[in-house]
Amino acid sequence: MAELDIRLVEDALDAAAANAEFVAAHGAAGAVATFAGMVRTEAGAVDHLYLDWYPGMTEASFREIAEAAAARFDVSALAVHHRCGRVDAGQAIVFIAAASRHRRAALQAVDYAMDRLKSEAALWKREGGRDGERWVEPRAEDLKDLERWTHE
Amino acid sequence: MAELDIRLVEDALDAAAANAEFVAAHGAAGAVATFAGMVRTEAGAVDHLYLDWYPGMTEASFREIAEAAAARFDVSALAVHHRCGRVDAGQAIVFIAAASRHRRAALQAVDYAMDRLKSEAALWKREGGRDGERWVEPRAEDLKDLERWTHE
Amino acid sequence: MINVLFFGKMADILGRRALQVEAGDAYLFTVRDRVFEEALDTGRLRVADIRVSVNRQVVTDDMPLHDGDEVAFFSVFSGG
Amino acid sequence: MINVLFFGKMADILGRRALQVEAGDAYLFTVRDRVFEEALDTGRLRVADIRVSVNRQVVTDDMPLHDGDEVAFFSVFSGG
Repeated sequence: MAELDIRLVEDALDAAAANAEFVAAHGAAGAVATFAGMVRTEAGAVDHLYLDWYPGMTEASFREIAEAAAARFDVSALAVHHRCGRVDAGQAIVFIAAASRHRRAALQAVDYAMDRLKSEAALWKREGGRDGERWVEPRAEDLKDLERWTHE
Repeated sequence: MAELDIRLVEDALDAAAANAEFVAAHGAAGAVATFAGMVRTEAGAVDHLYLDWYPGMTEASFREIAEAAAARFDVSALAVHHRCGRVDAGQAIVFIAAASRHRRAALQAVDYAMDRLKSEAALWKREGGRDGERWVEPRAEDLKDLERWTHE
Repeated sequence: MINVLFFGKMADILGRRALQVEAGDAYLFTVRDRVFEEALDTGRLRVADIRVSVNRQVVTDDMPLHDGDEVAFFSVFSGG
Repeated sequence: MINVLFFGKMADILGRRALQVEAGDAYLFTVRDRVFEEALDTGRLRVADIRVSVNRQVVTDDMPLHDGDEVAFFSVFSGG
């Protein structure tokens, strides 16, 4: 059974600290892959996000995705840390990590979990900036990324 | 042009510190994927590795792989840190990181760079432990992983 | 009472995050019709955009509701 | 002089990491033949396992060598 570390984070998410903690706890497996997603700071209309969430259901959706990733790939530990609430430019939104004996299993588990989180995590994203606020829906590209996993 | 950070590391490689440095420098791109490979600490015959290297040529092989990854995927920064010399159980051997606007580009650049490092980095790996010392060659699986990229 | 919750764009459009409905002999689709009517009137959502959960499970079929049930309405998820 | 280097298993098998060869009118394949003979005699390597570089570029064809050139012999790479 893979060890799962699921966190819905209401304050700042420190991706580097989460990585250090994960490597210390699970690095002995041999291979650790991670992904961190940040709000881009490039000049643009968007300077923050707001992630609405459904307490209880949101965490359950993270757990379901993490369990599916762990069942599908040979990983010994998997972490999913995801922000909710307001996230400003430069701040981390999501941190995923997977540990395995095998490098490809670790990388694939992270890839798979990210694709599913994009479209299937119980979160609702609103972008805000100089042009006001706008609710975001998964892009066609996100749905195509997700579809990859049903063809394997 | 992607920013490349290539390091051949003769003393300890701190994967968590390398990650923190990379996220601080390049996280603003939006997506950061990383991979860290460690000598496994599970009970077994192997308790250390020795990586022989060819000064100058080894770094050049890392750079060639990093440049190819950056040319192939839309990444803004790529780091390849690799140990040489003796590496004990639990210590990090390799750290790869890629930053991009796009999560899949970052993940794929790391995946690609790892596959090529396994078979094409100018390093020679010897495993050591209770059964003595043994030179390791790329496994059929490593060559198959590498082949994936020629079919895309 | 049945607790009805709204998330994301749905909460924005309705201008509230919750309401309460008498349990009585309510069915999910009775509550849904009432909420849809209000939401669709705004012209900012289509039926196809609205998802429904009962007690935190996404559902598509009608079902009887009971005192203490939690029903939620929301637009499609968008995380990561 | 031509500097000849050995890495990995090759250095182990030959029991040394370097030797020097008179430049004279040496060709790569002259040096290679001499090294191969010694290495293959040990029975621990096959010709197919041995790679050669000149001035840090892997090469497969013969070429003339010049004073100061660096030739290296090694088994297949295995990193990561």
